[in-house]
Amino acid sequence: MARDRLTKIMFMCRQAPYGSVYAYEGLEVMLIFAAYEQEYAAAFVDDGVFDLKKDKDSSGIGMKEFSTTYRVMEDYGIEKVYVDGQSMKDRGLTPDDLMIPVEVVDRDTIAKVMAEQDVVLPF
Amino acid sequence: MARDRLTKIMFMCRQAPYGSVYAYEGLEVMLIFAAYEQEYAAAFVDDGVFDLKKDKDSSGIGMKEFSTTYRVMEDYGIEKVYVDGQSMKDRGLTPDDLMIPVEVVDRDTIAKVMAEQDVVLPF
Amino acid sequence: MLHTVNKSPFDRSALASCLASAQPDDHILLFEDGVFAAKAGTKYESMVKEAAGKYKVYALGPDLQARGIDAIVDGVEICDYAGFVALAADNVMCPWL
Amino acid sequence: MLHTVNKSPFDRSALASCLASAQPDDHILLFEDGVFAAKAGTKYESMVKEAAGKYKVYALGPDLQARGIDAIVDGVEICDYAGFVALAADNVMCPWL
Amino acid sequence: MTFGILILEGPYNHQASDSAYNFTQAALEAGHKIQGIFFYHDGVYNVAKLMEPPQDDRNIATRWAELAEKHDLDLIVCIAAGKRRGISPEVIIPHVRIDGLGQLSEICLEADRMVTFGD
Amino acid sequence: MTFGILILEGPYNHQASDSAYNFTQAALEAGHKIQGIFFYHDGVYNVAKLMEPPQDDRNIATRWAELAEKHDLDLIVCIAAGKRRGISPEVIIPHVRIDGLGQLSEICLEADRMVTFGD
Repeated sequence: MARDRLTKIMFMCRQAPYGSVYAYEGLEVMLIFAAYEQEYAAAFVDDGVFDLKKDKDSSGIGMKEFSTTYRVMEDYGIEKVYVDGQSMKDRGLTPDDLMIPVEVVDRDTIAKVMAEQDVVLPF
Repeated sequence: MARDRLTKIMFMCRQAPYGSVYAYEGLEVMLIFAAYEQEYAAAFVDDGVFDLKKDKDSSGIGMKEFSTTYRVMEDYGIEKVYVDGQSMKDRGLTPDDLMIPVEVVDRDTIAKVMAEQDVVLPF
Repeated sequence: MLHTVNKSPFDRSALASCLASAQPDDHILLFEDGVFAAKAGTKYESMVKEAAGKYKVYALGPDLQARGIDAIVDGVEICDYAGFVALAADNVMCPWL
Repeated sequence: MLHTVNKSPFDRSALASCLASAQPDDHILLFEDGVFAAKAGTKYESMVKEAAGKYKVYALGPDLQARGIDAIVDGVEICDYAGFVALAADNVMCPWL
Repeated sequence: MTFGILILEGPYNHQASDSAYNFTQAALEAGHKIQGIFFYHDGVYNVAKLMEPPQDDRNIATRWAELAEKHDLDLIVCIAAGKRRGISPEVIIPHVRIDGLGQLSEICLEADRMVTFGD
Repeated sequence: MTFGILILEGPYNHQASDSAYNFTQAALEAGHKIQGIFFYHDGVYNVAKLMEPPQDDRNIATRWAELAEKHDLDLIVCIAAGKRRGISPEVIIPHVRIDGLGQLSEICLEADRMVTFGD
């Protein structure tokens, strides 16, 4: 162990779903990691806020709909989920558009949480 | 043959070199295509203008320097090479910074040439 | 000419570069992550609305649905893959990758 | 914190997003296509110069050379891979991919 | 009408391969012909036969092979791009041939329209 | 100091693999330890043994295998990302193991610093 306390890991989700696999395989990382008891946070920033958009139906493009799995994040121990308010606003999204209740915060708040991390993983 | 005349093909180069392989493998396409007698044009737009930057030395990143090969484009029959002036200006480049003499034109000129093509291939 | 844009306007320059090159009455198809430009209420709404006045702008329905986008910018037309094929049959394609 | 940016500011939002998150005295390393932001005379010069006043901004020398960039924005420091390693040893990394 | 298809990205990582597949199907359904499908850049990974995605997901390589068999499509992997990336005859699906960029040139000349998918 | 390395893009198509290699070499030269190198997303393609780039170009897979042998590095390919893309035991270079994402978690916990390369 590199630390004599829990390791603080943040998942920084900046990519939209479907156009690339980053969001999907990033979610797989979050779920596996959660089996290890550490301190987790997730931040949805830039196009990553689209990951949490509700009412997606990917049947028409022949790809697996995976984003309902974001609903289990909290149960899996990813207790802190931050969503960037400016990214939401730029994209015309409100908390009602998202599939889970989230804490909408400003970039500075996310930056300050980021500054406390031991590891930041981008997806 | 789909056409009873030469096919007009434009290579649209929008990606910078090294960061991704598109410029390099795009150049391979241009050189092979040139062996077939058709009408070719190349346009360097957006970060593609960096492809033609002279005095590159990629030895420090362990990658092959390929961009001197752009010098043979004309000999290979890619007679029309357009470079977008606004893309150059945005990036602080002048024709003196480039390894070959080129026709610096505006986007509208490139668009009009594009409109005459049978095929536009992006790299 | 059929311009295709498959990149999010929030992350990439592809749509801006396409709009700088499009000629009156050209067709522009937004698909894959490009459909985010067609979403109503974004900071690019007025840009896309203006584009839809000058060009024929389409968004691929299956890609909108996959991303949960229902309200789209006025003037943008939704098409399906059959419509995409018809556009590609009628026009030379310029892909803004 | 060491922010790393490997994308061209002309094509991608990575640098802008990084700058929206960086805190005073954070380190920002431009490498791969990110080094285009360090080039002197571009339309982002004043933005990068301002950033270099608030944060410690570095550009990776081998990536600059590969791209033929010699003149760089005032205040940006050139480092090599050993310098990159030293920065990564001293700071937690946030990659803006 | 005859389409040529150029695929520049690999499977799963980007949507390009899915879009190309959906487009090709729709073109065939509309009665168009496919002159050839050329795989370049990371697109060469689309035909790797060892893919084993989760059971509830699409198998992109198998799907291309089945479409090729059903419609007698000409699927071509670029030899140079494939060699660089480890896509050689022993690891590719049936109904695919490995050939040079000259084949892409032929497709551009023979097809009425080129349609490109990538990143 | 101990570094963990995460590589998210494949060889040749993006510079990520080259940057990771150059970084790893510099870290070793500076006397640091490498806890492990984890290949995810298209990064799994980095270890495909059949790569045959032109003779005047680098062989990215071979280069990783040689560095691993010389410094006894732990190279790990994600099993899920690899399966999806056709990277299985029979097509990988020596000195690489295929294992689960739990290994990436272990690296994050054991290493002092994580360094990520991708697109």
